[in-house]
Amino acid sequence: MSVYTSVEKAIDGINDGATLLVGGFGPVGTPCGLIQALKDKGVKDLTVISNNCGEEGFGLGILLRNRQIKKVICSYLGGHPEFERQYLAKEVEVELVPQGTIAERVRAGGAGIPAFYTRAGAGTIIAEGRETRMFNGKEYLLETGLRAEFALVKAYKGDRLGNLIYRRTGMNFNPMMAAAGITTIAEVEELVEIGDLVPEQVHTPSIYVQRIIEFRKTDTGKL
Amino acid sequence: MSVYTSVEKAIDGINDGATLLVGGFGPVGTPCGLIQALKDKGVKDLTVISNNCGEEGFGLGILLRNRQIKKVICSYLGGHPEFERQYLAKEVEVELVPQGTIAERVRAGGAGIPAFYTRAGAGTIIAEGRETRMFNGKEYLLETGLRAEFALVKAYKGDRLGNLIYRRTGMNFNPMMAAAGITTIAEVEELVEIGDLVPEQVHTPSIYVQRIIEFRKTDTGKL
Amino acid sequence: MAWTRDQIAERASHEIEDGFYVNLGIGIPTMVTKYLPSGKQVVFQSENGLLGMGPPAKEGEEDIDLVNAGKQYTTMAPGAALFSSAESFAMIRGGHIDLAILGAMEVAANGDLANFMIPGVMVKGMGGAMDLVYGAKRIVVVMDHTNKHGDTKVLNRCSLPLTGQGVVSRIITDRAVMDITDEGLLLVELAPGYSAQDIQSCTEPTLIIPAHLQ
Amino acid sequence: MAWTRDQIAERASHEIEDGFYVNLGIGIPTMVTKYLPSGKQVVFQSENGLLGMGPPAKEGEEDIDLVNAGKQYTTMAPGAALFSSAESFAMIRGGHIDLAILGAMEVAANGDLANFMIPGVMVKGMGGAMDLVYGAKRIVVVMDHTNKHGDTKVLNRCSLPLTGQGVVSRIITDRAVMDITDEGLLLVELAPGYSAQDIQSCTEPTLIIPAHLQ
Repeated sequence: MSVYTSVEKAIDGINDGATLLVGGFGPVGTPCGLIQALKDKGVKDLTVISNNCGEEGFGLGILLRNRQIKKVICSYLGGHPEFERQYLAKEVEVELVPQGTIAERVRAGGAGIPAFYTRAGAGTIIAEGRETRMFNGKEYLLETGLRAEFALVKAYKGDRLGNLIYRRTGMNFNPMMAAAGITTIAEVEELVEIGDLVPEQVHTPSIYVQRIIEFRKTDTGKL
Repeated sequence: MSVYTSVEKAIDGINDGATLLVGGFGPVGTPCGLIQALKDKGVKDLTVISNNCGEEGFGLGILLRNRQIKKVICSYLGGHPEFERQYLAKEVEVELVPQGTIAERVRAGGAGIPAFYTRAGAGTIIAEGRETRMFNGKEYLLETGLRAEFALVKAYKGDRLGNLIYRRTGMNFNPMMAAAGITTIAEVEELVEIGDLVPEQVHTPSIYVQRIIEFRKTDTGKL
Repeated sequence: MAWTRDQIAERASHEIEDGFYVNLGIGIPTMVTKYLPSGKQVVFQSENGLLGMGPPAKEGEEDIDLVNAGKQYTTMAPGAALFSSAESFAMIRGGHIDLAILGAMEVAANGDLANFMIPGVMVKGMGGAMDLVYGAKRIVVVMDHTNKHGDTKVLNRCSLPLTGQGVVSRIITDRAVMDITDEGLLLVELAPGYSAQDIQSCTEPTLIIPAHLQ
Repeated sequence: MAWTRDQIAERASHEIEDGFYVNLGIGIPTMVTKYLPSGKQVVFQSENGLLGMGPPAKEGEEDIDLVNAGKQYTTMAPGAALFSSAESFAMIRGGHIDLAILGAMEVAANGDLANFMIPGVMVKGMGGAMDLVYGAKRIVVVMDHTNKHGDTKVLNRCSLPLTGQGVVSRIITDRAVMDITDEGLLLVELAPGYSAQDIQSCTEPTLIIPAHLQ
């Protein structure tokens, strides 16, 4: 675990063509500081696994508009006109995955489960050409675990060991993304000392976090 | 959700031959009040899914000694002489499952995942005759989700809606058992009002709990 | 006279029973929270990780860390719990949600639902809908009876990519309430000013019309 | 003179590097916490749901809700986190544990490990060991070199049911330290008073003996 003071250095090693797991749902729980650093660095051809690729002009939406993203694995494009436009114009590749399936695939990746079965998507276009299996007379899809070289997550508080606590609906995909990143970089609103967090209240145990940086909430946190 | 004041009534419907998911690891997180009620009721031929079937003279160990348990799905018998004796004498049927596999099978059951793959047990006697599959050149076992008609769990605090909070290592298997029970009965040390728990600190959301009963910690909590 | 969006939401609120855990989709479904009869203990789930969603946040009182699945600022009811998306969909997939009220682009008489894309034209994505349709114990669809071109959205077979097969139990539109049954599409209720014949004329499947609605 | 249990634990503590997350099995492995060199940041995982296990609880200061995987009363180190067994094994299975130090009944030169049952005689159960042996990045076994009958526990092939195949990297006994390598079992270190020949005579596989231990 390393504590960083510069977002620029915190994203060291994320280069063109990297695959990133990124936490956040809509405006909440998004590592805005790290994303801004990626924009400033100008890395290109990113593959991003994230529920909704940010919002118009917010979070991952910034990288999308700046044409730094090649492919997005997500569940939702709605309400994000630039994303819809790039998708329909085939300027960005999109793999649509049901939201619960993304959540579980990423969890499985971090949990050492190579594959599992889920009913979501059975009988729909996302099942086409896919391996399915019957359980109790119903059809399920085989889904594989997802990991990535880097995970970018956002938490409310984090300690210097890497334990994280989320606030309100800021948890969303962050805990699974943290566990599934080979190198997980956590942006926290407040960095606290080891021992300051209550063990029962920790949401992401330190073992999943390799880098941590304090990034105070600013107006970028508000849509 | 129903709030009970009598353990006797809280276990209503658990009859001879029932299958029970029971939380607890060693002495911690065990629903002792509910187990005592099962002893008093004298239900027989129980199938129990629990990591270690209690301890000698404690928790599920009481039902085992009283010959109320027909079968145990667990990962560990060590340090529980009566359990080892009954097993070697074939007086109780035992299905040994790796601890992480029990945890994940029960989680999968509650999460609507019919099956998943895990490496635990590959190349061992528990893999004999079982379906396996190669992922990245390594062998994994297919494991199925587990649910049961009843789950008995123990928490530190619970509110009248069914939200639960655990203390120290009292969480262990309880959250997954709660989610996998069709009827989940929670024994809590302290029953609090709706709104008394901090939403970020809830470990088991109320949706998983159908019955709750306050059962103050007594010396039965201590080995 | 067709029901307004608010009236559809109000009608949908009758589907909620005491003690239910309910997931509401984006749009009209979200408005259902406004019409909950008092005296019922109901818990709303928002699939981004909140159980116990309260009414929408009042202007000026938004908590920027607290949104619903439609990304609108919301509130928490007493007894709320917060958790990850994995836990949220464990709840959904595991059959713990009693009722989901969802929007739709098309519904078919066999219960098929399409609500996430028009190929080449519009792609919202399925979000959590593909998990919800198979996971929730009961699916009620709320929508306008016809699309903006005046074509019916209640079909013999969906033409758009499906969200799920045979999943819808009840359809509440601005003109009527219909149930998917083994025998076919059953007319259950009419909006004021509509006759059974009016509904049949804007509905592709042949309706089963009970005597009291003839 | 053979190493005592405490000396085995002390020797095993050298396997732990700065920044490691470590799981300790029941018995001698648990004693490793006593010998951790200062200056190393190490976090111990207890698979019943604790990351940041501290030393054993002092008599009279036990918290009855806080036990380790061996069901002994333990303590928490600063920065500890508590979680469910599912999360705990997600950590283990997912390859997040740097090192697991486990006991054994038998170890083979190919890295096979047997440590959970003697059919018809003794069954402890595998507990979390079957998950740990495949999940942790490195497995070190600590055990007596021979069993109570004086028979070697270091074999060409395990005779007991396996916990895992080809999983052990290093064996630390009361008499020696050995590594499982592609070429065979490599002698790494000797307890005081033992020669390489002494170890070979109580070890079934032919040892690779480096020059400095000849």
